[in-house]
Amino acid sequence: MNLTLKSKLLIAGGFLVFVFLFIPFFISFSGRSDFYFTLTSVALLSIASAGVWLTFYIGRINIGQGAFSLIGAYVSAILVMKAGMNFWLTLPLAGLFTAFVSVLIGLPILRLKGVYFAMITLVLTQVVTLTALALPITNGARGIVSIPLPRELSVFGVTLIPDLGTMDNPKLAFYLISCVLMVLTYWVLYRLVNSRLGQICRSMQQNEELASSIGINIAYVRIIVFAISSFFGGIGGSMFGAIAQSVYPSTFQVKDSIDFMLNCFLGGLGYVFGPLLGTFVLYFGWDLLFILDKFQLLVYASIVIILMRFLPNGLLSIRFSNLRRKSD
Amino acid sequence: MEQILVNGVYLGAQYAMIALGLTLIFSLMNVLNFAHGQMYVIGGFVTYTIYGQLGIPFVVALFASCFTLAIIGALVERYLFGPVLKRSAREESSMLLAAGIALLLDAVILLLFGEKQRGVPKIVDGVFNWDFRIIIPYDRIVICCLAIFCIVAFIAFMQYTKTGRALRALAQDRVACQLMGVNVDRYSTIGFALGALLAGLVGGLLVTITGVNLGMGTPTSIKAFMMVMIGGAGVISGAIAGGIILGFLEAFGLAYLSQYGDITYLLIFITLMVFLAIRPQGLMGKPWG
Amino acid sequence: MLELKDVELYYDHVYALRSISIYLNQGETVALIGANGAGKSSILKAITGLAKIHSGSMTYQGQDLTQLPTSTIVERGIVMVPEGRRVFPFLSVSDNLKMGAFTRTDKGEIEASMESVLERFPRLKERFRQAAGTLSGGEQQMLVIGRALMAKPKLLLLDEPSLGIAPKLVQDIARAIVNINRNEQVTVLLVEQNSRMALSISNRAYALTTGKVSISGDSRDMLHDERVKAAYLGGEI
Amino acid sequence: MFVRLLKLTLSLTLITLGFVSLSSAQNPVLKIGFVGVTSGPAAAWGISNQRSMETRAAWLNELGGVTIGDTTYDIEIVSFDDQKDPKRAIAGMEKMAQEGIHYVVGPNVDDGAAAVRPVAEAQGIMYFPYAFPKALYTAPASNAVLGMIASYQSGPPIYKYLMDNEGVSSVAFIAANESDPLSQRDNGVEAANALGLDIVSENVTYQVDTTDFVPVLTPVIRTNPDLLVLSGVSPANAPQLIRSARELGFEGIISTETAHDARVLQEGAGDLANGFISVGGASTPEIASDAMKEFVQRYTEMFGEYNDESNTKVYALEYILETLKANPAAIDDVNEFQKTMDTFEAPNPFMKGDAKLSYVGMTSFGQKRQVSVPMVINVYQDGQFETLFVGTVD
Amino acid sequence: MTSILEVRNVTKKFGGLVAVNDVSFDVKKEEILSVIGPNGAGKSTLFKLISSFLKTTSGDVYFKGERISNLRPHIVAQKGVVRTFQETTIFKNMTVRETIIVAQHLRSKATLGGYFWGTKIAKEDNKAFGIQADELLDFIGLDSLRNEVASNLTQGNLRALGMAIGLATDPEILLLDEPFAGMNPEETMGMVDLVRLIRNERKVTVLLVEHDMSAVMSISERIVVLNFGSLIAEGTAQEIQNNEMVIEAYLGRADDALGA
Repeated sequence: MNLTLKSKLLIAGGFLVFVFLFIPFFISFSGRSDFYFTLTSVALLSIASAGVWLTFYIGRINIGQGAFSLIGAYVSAILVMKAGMNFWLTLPLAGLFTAFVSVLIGLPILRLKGVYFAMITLVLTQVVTLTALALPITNGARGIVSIPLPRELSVFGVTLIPDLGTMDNPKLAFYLISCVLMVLTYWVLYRLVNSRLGQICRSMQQNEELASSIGINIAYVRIIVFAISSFFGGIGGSMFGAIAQSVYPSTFQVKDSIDFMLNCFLGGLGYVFGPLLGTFVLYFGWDLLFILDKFQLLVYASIVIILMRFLPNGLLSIRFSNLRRKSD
Repeated sequence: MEQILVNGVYLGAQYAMIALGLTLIFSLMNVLNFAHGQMYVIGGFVTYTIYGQLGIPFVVALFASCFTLAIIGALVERYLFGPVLKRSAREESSMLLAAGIALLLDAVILLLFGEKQRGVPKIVDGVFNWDFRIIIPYDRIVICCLAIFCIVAFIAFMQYTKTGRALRALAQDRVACQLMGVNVDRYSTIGFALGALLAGLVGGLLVTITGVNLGMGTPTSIKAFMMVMIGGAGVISGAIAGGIILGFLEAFGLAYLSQYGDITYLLIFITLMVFLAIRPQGLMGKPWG
Repeated sequence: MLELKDVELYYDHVYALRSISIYLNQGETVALIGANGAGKSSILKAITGLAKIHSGSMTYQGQDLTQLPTSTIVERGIVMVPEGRRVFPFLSVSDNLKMGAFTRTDKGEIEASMESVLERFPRLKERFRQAAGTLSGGEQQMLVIGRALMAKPKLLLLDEPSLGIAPKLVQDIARAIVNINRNEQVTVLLVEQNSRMALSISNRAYALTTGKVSISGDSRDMLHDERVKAAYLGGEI
Repeated sequence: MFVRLLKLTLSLTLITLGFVSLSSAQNPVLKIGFVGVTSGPAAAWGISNQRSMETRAAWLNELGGVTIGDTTYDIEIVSFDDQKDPKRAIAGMEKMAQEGIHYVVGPNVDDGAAAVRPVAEAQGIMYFPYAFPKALYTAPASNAVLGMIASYQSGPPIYKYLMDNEGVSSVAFIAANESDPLSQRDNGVEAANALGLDIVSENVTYQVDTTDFVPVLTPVIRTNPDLLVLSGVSPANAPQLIRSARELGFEGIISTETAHDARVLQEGAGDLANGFISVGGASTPEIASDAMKEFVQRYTEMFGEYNDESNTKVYALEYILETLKANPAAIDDVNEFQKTMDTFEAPNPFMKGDAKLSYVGMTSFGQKRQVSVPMVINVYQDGQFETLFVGTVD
Repeated sequence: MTSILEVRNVTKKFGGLVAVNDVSFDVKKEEILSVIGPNGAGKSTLFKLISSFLKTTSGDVYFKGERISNLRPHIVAQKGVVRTFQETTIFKNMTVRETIIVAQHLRSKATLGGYFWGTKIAKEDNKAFGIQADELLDFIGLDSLRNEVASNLTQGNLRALGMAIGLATDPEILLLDEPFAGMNPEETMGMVDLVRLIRNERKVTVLLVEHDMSAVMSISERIVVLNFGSLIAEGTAQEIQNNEMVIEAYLGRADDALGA
C-alpha cells in the first residue's frame, strides 16, 4: 500500500483516462447509453457518500446525508426558479448554504457519539423532508418541477460549459460534469486525508481525549469536517435536481441516507476510495440485478449480508489482506 | 380532551410494546436492530395467514407469530450478529448488518405474503361511546388491555424468573455474568429471540386493528428508535416511558396542531433532536461511554 | 486440589504470565501478592477461563481445566469474585444474590444459602430490595462475596477484596474470608495488594513480580520478610 | 472466500441466462416497458400494474401475437422497480431507452413521473404515468399520457352526483402528507368550491406511514360533514381510514378518486366499508364485457389473486398496441404515435356495448394526452363493487 | 524556586460521593512531584481536575498565576500544561512517528487550510515536524520503532510513546498518569531515568500520579499523599516513608492483621 508517487500518478491518470475517455467511447461503441445516467448517478451519489465517509473519519456515524443533499437540491432549484440565477452559480451556493446549516446543527449534536449521533442524524433526514413538505418556498408536496436545464457558464467571455438546453446530448455533458465534480471531490478528500487535517481527524477518530490533550480544538475540527461533508452532500443533491429537472421532498429520503452509509461500509471505511467503490458496486449492482425481476431485492439483500458477514472491513480490504499474506 | 387521553393511552401502550423488544436487543448486544419493524410486519402476516386465512383461533395465531419470530431472532443472532460482532473491530458493522437484514426480510415478506394491505376479521365487534366524549371500539380496548397485560407479564418475567434475571444481569456486565456460570452466548441468543418475539407479538396483536402491509417495517423501526432514544437506550422502563410519551405527543399534536397542516411530526422530531442534544442518554438511560 | 504448571499467557504482544506454577491444597487459604500489573489477576482469569492460556497446564481435582468454557468451570465449583466489585448495579441486592445461585438446581436449598449469607452480612439484609449500585463500596464488596457464596463454591477466588474500601470495613471482610474458609470448608485463593492483611489471614503465599513468582512460602514467614516490605514500601531499588 | 463469492455470482449469472434463453419465441418480440414501484409501502400500485400488463401480454401471445402492419409480434413486458425513488425512475427510463423501448407504462407517482420527463422526451419514449400534475400533460410537455381518470376530472361529477342524489351539502377532506394526495386534495377543494359545497375541514393530513387513524380523524369527524373525501388515498390506508371514521361514529358518505381493491376493503374494514365510493375500471358486472371477465380469470390464474385496481391499469397496454396497429409507423417513432393520437379510435374490448378507445384531455390539458377510460364510479357493497354511474372525460 | 502550579482548595463531588476533598498544594518550577495514594484515593480525579478534563465542584487551579481550571482541555494544553494517559490511551492505528508528528500540533504555524493547499509555511512546518519527531524519538529511545504501528508496541514502549506525545507539544509542565504501572523493575528503572532526563534536559516540571512506591521514592523530590480524597501528607520521600498515616493507608492498619 506504500505506492511511489509515480505509480500513484499513474493510477490517477489511468482512472481519469478511463472515466473521461474510455467510458464515453465504450458507450458510443456499445450503444449502452443508459449507462450514462447510471454512471452519472454513481458519480453524484459517491460525492455525497464521500461526505458520509468523512464524518466516519472523525468517528461519527452519519445517517443524515440525505437531509443535506435535499437541502442542496432545493437551494439550487429555488435560486434558479425564483431568482432566475444560472444553475452553475447556484451549485456552489447550494454547497455553502448546506455547510452553513450543518454548522448550526452540528454545534449541539457533534458532541454526541455512537448510536446517539447516528439516531439524531437519522431523525434529521425526516426533519428536512417534513420541513420541505411544510414550507411554502419549497412548494410543499407539489415539489419544484420543470426546472430549465443549466444555461451556459462563461468566465470573461470564455465558455466553460455550453448551454445544456440546446445540446443534443446533455446526458454526456451531465456525465462529464458529474465526473469532474466527483474527481474534484475525491481529490479534495485525498488531499485532506493525507494532509495534517487528515492526521488530526484520524487522531480524533481514535481518541478524542488524547487529541484534546495535545492541544487540538476538537470541537472546531469536528464542525469543519462536518461542514465539508455536508458541502459534498449539498453539491451532489444540487446536481441531481438539475438532471431530474425537478425536486420533491421525496428526492432524498431516509432510505438514501442509509444507502450512503452502506456505500461507505461496503467500500471500506479505511480507504479514501471506499465510498466510490461502494457506491459503484451497490448502485450498479442493483441495476445489474434488474434481470432477476422479482428476486432482485432478495438477491441484493443477500449479497449485502454475505459481504458484511465475510468482509466486515469493506471490499477494499480484500486487496490489502492479499498483499499482506504475500508479504508475510 | 378525554378522547385525546384515551388515544394517548392506546397509542402509548402499543408503542411501548414495540420499543420493549428493540431496547432488549440493544441492551444485550449494543445493536440497533434496523430489522425490528420488519419482524413486527412478519408477526402481523403470520397472524393474518393463520387467523385471517385459515380461520384458526386468534390466540393460536398469536402464539404462532411469537414462535416464528423467536426462531427467526435466534437464527439471526446465532449465524449473523453473533459472529459479526465477534469478528469485526467496529461496532458500526452491526448497523450495516442490521440494515441488510431489514432489506432481506423486506424481500422475503414481498415474496411470501405479497404487496397488498391485509386485514383480519375483528376480534370483538362494537364501539364504546360515552356521549361522544370518548369513543373507542371494543377491540381497541381489548388490544390495549392485552398490550398492557403483555408489558406487565414481560416485566414480571424479567424481574422474577431466572432467565429474566440472567438477561438483565447480562446487559449490565457480561464478564460478571460469565463468572456466575451464565453461558453468555446462549443467553444472547435467548435475549435476541425474546426481543424478536415481542416484535412478533405486537405485530400479531395490531393486525386486528391496523392490518398489515409490507411497507410498515421501516417506519415502525424508526418510531421504535425514537421511543428508545427518548426513554434511554437499553433501559426497559425507559422504553415504556418513551412509548407512552410518544403516544401522548402524537395524540395531542394531532388534535391541536392539525389545522396548521401536518407539522405534528416535524415538531416531535425537532423536539426530539433538541432533547437528545441536551440529554443524549434520554430520560432514564445511562450516560454514553 | 488445583495445580497450575508452567502457565504462560499474553495479550496481543505483551506477556502477562511467564511460566507460572502454583498449587492449592484442599481447605487452604493461599494469597497472591504483588504490585499492580504483576499478573495476579491474570492468574485468576486463566483459572476461570476468561483468558485463554497459551501454554502450560491447569488441573482441578485431577481434571484438565484449559479447554472448558467459563460456565462449566463455574458449575464445577470454582467461583471468582472479580476485581472492582462488579455488582450488577441496576439489580437489587436480592437479585444479585440470586444470580449467584445461577448454576444451582437444588431450589429448596437456595433459600437456606440466602439465609446464611444474610446472616453473615447483616448489612445486606437491611438493603435487600435496594439497587446494588446505590450501596457503598464496602457493602458492594460484601455483596459480591455473598453472591459468590450463593454458588456453593468449593474453591473461591478473590480478586482484591480490600481495594478502595475504608480500613474499618477491610477488617470485616478479612474476618469474613477467614470465617468462610474455616466454617464452610471452602478453599480460598486470595489476590491482594494489601499484603499485610493478605498474609495475616492466609496459610501460604506467592509474591509476583512481572508475571513471575518471585517469593513463595509460609505466610507468617513472609509477613516478616524484609524483601516483601521492600517490594511494597520502596526504598532503594 | 473470494472463490466462493465468484462461484455464487457465476451460478447466478448462468441461471439468469437460462431464463432469458427460455423466453425466446418464434415471433419477433415487441417490448413494452413498465417503470414503477413494485417493492416497499406503495408496492400494491406498481404490482397490480405490472401484473395486469403481464397477464394481457401472455394472453395476446397465446392467441398468436399482435399483428402490427405486416408483422406479428410477441409482446414482452420489461419491468423496472423504481422503489418509488425519482432517481431510480430516471435510471429505469434510461434502461427502457436502452432496450429500444418506446412505450412505457408508469411511473406510479408524481415525483417519479416528473423526474423521468427529460429522459423520455430526449429518448423518444411515450410514457403512461398514473400521476396527475397538469404540467406533465400540457404543452410543452409532449410525451406523457395520463393512464387513468384524474382526480380533478372524477371529483366534480362525484360531488355533483352526491349533491343531487344524496343531499350532500358539506364536505371534509383528508390526505396523506405526500405529493400526490395533497395535489389531489387541492383539486378536490377547488372542485367542491366551484360546486358551492360547504368545506368544513381541509387541512388535516397524515403521515404516509400512519397505521392508526383514530387520532388523525378525530378532529375531522368533529366537524360532522356529510361527505368525507379521502384524497389520493392509497389502497393500504383506505380500509383503515374508513374503519376509523365509522368507529368514531361518522355516518355520512366516504369517497375517494383513486381505484381500490374490494378484497382489501373487505379484509380491512368489513361491513364498515359498505357505501364507500371509489373510481374503478370496468369489472363490475353491469358493464364488464366477456373479455374483461376472461382477463380477471387469467390474472387470478397467473398470480393467485385478483386486484380490482387492475381494472383501470389494463388499459394502457391496450391503448399502446391499438394505436400502433392503427399506425404501424409509430412502432419506433413517437411522433407518428402523437399524430395518430388526435384521430385514433378503436372499440373498447373490456366494456359491454359499443364503448370506444380514444385519446382525450382537451379540456384539462389543451392537448389529447389522456387515455379515455370509462369513468366508472363504484360503490363498495359486501365484498363487491357495484356501479354507481358511468361518466366520460373529454 | 517559585511555584508554577497552584492547587487551591479543590473539591470534586460525583453525586453524593466526594472524590477529592479540599486539596491544596503547590508545584515548584522544574521539580518532580508525585501524588500517591491507595487505589480509589482520588489521584486520578485530581489529575483530571488539574488538566481540566473534569470540572471542579469548587476550588481552582492556577498555572503561573493564571486560573486554568474549568477551561477546555485543549486550551490548557496550549498554555503549556500537558498530560499523558495510561498505556491504553494512544492512537492505536498510527505509527510511532506519525503519532509524534500529530502531537506537535501546538507548534504548527500554518492554518489547516494552509496544510490542505500545501503553502510554504505548511511545507516548512511538515519538514520541521519530521525533524523534531526524529529527534524526540532518539531522545526517548524509540527511534528503532518509528514505523511500528502503536498498537503493536510493548507496554514499556507504549508508556515511552505516551511521554513522547506529551513532550512533542513542548510543555512547561508535564502531568504523568501512572507512568510506571505494570512495568518490571528494569523497565521501571529505565523510565525513572527518562523522567529525570526530561526534567534535566528539557527543563520541564513533572507532576506524576503513581502507584509504584519504590519508583516514586527514588524519583520524587516531593510527594503528596492522598487518602479517601483528602491530602494526608506532603513532604520528601524520607518524611513520607516514615509517616504513620501513610503506612497505614498503604499496608492497612496493624489491626487488619487478625492473626490466623
